[in-house]
Amino acid sequence: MQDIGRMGFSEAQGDLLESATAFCADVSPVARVRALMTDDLGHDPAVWRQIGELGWLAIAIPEAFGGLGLELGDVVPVVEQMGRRLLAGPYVSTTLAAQALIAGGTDAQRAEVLPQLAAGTPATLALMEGAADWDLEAITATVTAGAGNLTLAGTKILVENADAARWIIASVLHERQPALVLIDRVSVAETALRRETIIDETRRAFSLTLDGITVPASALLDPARAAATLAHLHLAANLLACAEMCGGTQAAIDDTLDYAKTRIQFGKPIGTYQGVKHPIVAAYVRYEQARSHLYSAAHCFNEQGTGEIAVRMAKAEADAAFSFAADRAIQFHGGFGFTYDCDAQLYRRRAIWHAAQGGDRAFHKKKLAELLF
Amino acid sequence: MQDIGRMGFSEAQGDLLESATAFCADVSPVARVRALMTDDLGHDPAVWRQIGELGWLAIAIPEAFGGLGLELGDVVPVVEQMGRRLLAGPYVSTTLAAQALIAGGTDAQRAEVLPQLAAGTPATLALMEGAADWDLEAITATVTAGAGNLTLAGTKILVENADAARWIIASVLHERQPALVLIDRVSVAETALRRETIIDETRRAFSLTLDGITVPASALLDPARAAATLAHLHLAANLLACAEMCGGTQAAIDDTLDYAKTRIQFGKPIGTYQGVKHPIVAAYVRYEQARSHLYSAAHCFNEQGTGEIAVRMAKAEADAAFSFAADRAIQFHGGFGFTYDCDAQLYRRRAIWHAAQGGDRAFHKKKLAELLF
Amino acid sequence: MTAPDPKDLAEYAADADAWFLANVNSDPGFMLPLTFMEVGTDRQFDFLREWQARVHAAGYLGAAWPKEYGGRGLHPDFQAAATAAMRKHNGPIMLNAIGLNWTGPLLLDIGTEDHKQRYLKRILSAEDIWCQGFSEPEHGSDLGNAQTRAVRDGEAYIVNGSKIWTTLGHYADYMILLCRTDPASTRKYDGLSFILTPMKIPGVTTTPIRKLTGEHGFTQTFFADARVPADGLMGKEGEGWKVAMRTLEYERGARGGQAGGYVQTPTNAWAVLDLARRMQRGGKPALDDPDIRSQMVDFILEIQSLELCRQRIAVPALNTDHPAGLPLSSKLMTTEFVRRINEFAITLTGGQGAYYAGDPNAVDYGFWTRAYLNAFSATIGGGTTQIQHNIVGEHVLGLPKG
Amino acid sequence: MTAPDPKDLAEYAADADAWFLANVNSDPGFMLPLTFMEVGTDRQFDFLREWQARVHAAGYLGAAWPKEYGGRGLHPDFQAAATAAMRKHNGPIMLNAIGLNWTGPLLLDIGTEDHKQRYLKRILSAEDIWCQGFSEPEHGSDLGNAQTRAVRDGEAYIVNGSKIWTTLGHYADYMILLCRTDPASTRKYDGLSFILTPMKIPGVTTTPIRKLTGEHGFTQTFFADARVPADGLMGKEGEGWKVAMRTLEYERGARGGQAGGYVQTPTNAWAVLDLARRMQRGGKPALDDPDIRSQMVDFILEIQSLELCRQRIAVPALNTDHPAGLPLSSKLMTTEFVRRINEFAITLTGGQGAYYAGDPNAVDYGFWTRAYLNAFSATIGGGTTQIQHNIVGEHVLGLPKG
Repeated sequence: MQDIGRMGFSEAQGDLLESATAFCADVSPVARVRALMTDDLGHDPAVWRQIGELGWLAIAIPEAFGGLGLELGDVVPVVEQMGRRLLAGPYVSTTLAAQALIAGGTDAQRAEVLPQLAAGTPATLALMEGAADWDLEAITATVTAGAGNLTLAGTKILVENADAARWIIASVLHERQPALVLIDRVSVAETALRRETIIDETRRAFSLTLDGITVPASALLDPARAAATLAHLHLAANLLACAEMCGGTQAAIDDTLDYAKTRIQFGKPIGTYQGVKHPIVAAYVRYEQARSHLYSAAHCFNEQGTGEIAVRMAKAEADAAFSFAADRAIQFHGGFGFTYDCDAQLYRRRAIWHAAQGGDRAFHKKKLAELLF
Repeated sequence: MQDIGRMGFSEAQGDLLESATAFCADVSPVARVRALMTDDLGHDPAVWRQIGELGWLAIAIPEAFGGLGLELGDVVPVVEQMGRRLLAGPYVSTTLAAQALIAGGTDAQRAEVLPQLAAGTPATLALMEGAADWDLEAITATVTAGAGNLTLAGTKILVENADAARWIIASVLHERQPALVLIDRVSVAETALRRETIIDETRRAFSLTLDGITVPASALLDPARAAATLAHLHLAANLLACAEMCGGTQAAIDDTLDYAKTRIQFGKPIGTYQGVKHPIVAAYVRYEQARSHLYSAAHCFNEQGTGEIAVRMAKAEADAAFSFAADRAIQFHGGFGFTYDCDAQLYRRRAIWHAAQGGDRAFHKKKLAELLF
Repeated sequence: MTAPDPKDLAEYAADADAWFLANVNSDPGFMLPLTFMEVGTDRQFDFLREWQARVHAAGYLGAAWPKEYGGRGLHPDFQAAATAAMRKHNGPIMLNAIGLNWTGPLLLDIGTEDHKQRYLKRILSAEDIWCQGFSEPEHGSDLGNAQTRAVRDGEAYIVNGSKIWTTLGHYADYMILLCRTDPASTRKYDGLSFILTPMKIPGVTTTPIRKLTGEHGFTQTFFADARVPADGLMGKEGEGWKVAMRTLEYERGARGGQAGGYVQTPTNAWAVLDLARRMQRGGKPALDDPDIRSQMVDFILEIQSLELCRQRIAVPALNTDHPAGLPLSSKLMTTEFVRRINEFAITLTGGQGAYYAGDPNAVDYGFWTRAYLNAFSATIGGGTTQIQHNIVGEHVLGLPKG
Repeated sequence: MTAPDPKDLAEYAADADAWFLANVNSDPGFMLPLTFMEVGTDRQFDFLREWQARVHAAGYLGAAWPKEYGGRGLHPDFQAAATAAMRKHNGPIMLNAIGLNWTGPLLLDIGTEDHKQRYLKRILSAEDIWCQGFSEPEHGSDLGNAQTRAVRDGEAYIVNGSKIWTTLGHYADYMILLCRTDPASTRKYDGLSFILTPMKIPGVTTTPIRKLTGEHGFTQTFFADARVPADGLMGKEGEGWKVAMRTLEYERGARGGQAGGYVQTPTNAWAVLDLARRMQRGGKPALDDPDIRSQMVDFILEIQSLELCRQRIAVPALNTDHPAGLPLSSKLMTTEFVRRINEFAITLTGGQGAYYAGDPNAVDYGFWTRAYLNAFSATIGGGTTQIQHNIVGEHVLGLPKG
């Protein structure tokens, strides 16, 4: 029987979970979340600075580059608590950009950029195109060598935090092979970015037109490791998405519980009725299961084979758990649940966003069938 | 958009539904059903005679052969009520044997046998083998021509009422092509039959060893129509199975309702609790939907294309509805539901039987995908 | 009423078919609401009001209502034929839902001659838009607990309080109002009355409610010493609960008298099938994916279940054990189906599900996500799915009340 | 208790691994029960009793119980290592479930020295088989409503009444009995007492109950003026409810002290996967069918969920919000999973699902159908799934009681 993952929890995870739980609750109450939804930038620069000062951007970056030298799995409790509080900002996109450089950057790129990211310079990835295929090798954008320069062409979509980012790492075809290129945001004209209307209003995503952007030849990440890096980013992004989703699931259930305990109908709190109580329990049980998968995936992430299985399992479970909990959160808030003012919609929209990013339950189940059977 | 069936209800169906409702309730109370479960024959010959006298075996047989000349869809209300009362006996197998002759018999066979069946002579089909494949053309048994005779070889399984039947119509390979052969039960030695242990204890099924049985050359049904006849029998058997299943579903729900209204726990009838009430409602709604599909299938049965879609839809729905209702019937009868004495198990076992006969929901859904998409 | 002459009926049906074929415009250049609860813009409202007026003028709405009140005095089978033609040609919804399906039948049954003269024709022509005032902010599902107060003062009631989820509240001319006339009554249902209430009078104001989709569509209605003519009282004072329950029976189709047409576009599983053919998975139509195929069959099976159950209501012999079973469970079946199939449709859009209405990259202008989110208005409004389970369990299956 | 020396622990674990490898016989030539609730024949009973005795004698059961009562006095991690080895080598279940998981921990916590001396060692060795007498025919889920009467008479209680669902009732030497000592008490829970009751005494009789599978396995137990020694009273008279609730906490793992091992074979989704490979659909392995593949992944995901949740109980930092959440929901999760996966396994057998245990054509001797039907003993017994939802909703999530 195959090893499909197991529970594990490090001391670092424990410490980070404790501090992130307190910090995120403190800086990201839901009123603040809602205020930022209509803010242009979409996140609070002061909070972002604090996060940098806490060293959380350095967690999974090697010590040689100014990081703490811990694992990506150690980032999970931090992201989980951010997801729980719907904390907006480029934390995940910056962490993933660092992963791209760690896995596939040149020595020069790592030496220049990783210390910046560890210290809190925002960055992001630009990996998707056209029909938003979950296969990261489905690339049509290109990079072409010119006189000492590289010229980019094509359009990337759903680039998170592209306005706030100092660095953008985009996937392109280089000599017909998938490649990654490090773009200094300075070389991107404002007109190249179009803010997209996305389902999750707590985020910012952009279409990025590459046409006409030129970068130095040194901007290309190591071509030999491009495919492996894309595969790594797919799993890393899904792992962190699971963390956000589990946090969001918990919050959706907690909100529903609060309402069910206080909203009176027919003379009793609605949570008294089994028609409400039992489905909340079902949502809770699914949540606990998804969270167990999350920490298994975090623990096994670096294990060849097992890591991929554990991450895909976690994403499949997180999708089911979050979608169900948030759907029921709307329903059990009754008329209030149907309003924009009720937070249930925030969670439901997030669940839709995460299912659309990096693959939904059905997608990962198919991959799992290939891995398991 | 394709025609996928519609509701329709004939006067004959109305009359038969009314009389079958009363008759089956009268002759097949559950105590009688349980007594017959341990009876060797497994059904009551007196009741069988009454059914013959009521003319119910003649319903779908052409007037030229002693029948009433109605449609197979008109048999549906009768079988539905039999299913509701778990009425045992060879009614369905005899009706299907008649369908085999109507669709694929020679003139001589029809003239000889159909009037007998219309009058109440029991008959059955022997179509399955080995791994009980739902593809009726998966045949290995053979018929070989000898000196004026045909010699049979192979083993058929799950032959219902083989002991009670006067005629058995078996599928065999004839010159490597699927064929059907009419076997006079007199030519079958007692040792050729082995009573099988099946999940539904209200039925009787047998393995039939064909080796050594010889029949006259005239026993072969029209070879040119064999494939079409098998296809017809597949749909006809599924239509009547749906009728039995809908009746059984209704009974499973009614039993559960009776119990839920009277069984007191924590000071109230258990049906008061939404944890019990709501799933019973879910079972009821599925039942009503399955019944609507049943009568659509009965109405459209003879329509080319639409009939097949409607029957497969009805079977898929009946399987889901019956399995769910009977599963919940066990659960909601609590400790009593776990006993042999509780009737819930009778329905659950029947649902398993019907899913295993002629294809379950998943099987018919696959066929529907081919027909619809 | 005598059965209709089959020849007359066939002729009428053929005329209706031709009329809808010629007159339906299901793409006026902006998104049409699928249900009367989703009317969010003036453009939508004006279009639908005009459409209803034309259908009525052509004789295909209220055909079975008496001639003297704007109908055609025909057998209900005629209206059924007209509705079938409307459905066949995918006509937009009838806007004036509360008037057509709640107020109208009620007035025909128990209204005074004056009520009928004054209101019925203008309901059919959509000259008067009606809304419903049952739910209150604190008692969404518990209608019997309404606290909006009406105090008799001569020929009027002085109304104070607030109603919520008023569909078309901003546009409505009249409301059917459930309010409390006797707060001292010991049994909560006994103190209620049912009053036809003008909306465009002093003391009645509406505030838009922003839906979870980000759009508007409902209002909250406030009454501050509004003087409502007492001749709007339906039934006797204190009988409001009985009258309200009667209107719910019209709405559910458990009692006849509705004007016909439909106020919600039947959700079209075939449109989702079309989406499954258009969307891609790994370079192939999503419908080629076996999982999606399997789920798609489930939804086709279910929509056919709903359609067949609807048809079966008309066959009494197949409704003997629970005569009210199908009508009373249809809201439950339909609303949950709509929620689930739209949720499935979002998953069909794959990675593009990240976009929302307004983005050029959103599939079908973001229709599916909005349809899913809007579906909650029906699984929550008019008695939540949970309440519907109680209704079916108790009123159809005879299970004891909690 | 101090943490164990890792070297000692590793050595013990290696020994246990070797011992189970050498001693497990999971196919004695007849079907072994998957749970202690399915012991239906003397052959099964004798085999399992002997197996438990051997495991105990080898030092791999009750290792953490005190030496003076038949244990080894080791840290609980040692027993956990032994149980893991038992699991790894697919050892048969421990038979004496009630003794090991309910009576034993209770006696260790609140029993007298005499109780401990008399009972504990014989529980581990399976010399004394224990059963549980909580449920009554009229009050299955409502344990607090027990009506079996115990009247004090000198040094004994005279017991009258009946208990149902007595697992191993026919074989048991002792019962933990919940009975009513004060019928006059106004609060129903206050009149109950908890008594260790010998089964092989005059006035105690058992009748087998036939299960829905057609087999036996439970009994109903009748008390007719049975004289039960009063020194079996646990806690004070009238405190029976509290004591009973405590035993349920041991059973759920919400409180430590169990002897170790397992009394239910963990349902093996991998065995169902193997079935999916063996069964055919259209001449190919059923597992090649995309629908079946998809469902199989669902079940593998779910069994892994159960396993990970079991492991996570040991990580306090991941159980801060609802410390009792995972232990209290594990019965719910597990029992429903077992029911559903066995139901799925039946569908895998396709047309052969028509056969039942005893027919040569039945797949795996009819194992899957029996396993499905037997699964209801766990979704119903020990608090139905519906009651479990209430327990989690109220005790974990703090939702109000009905």
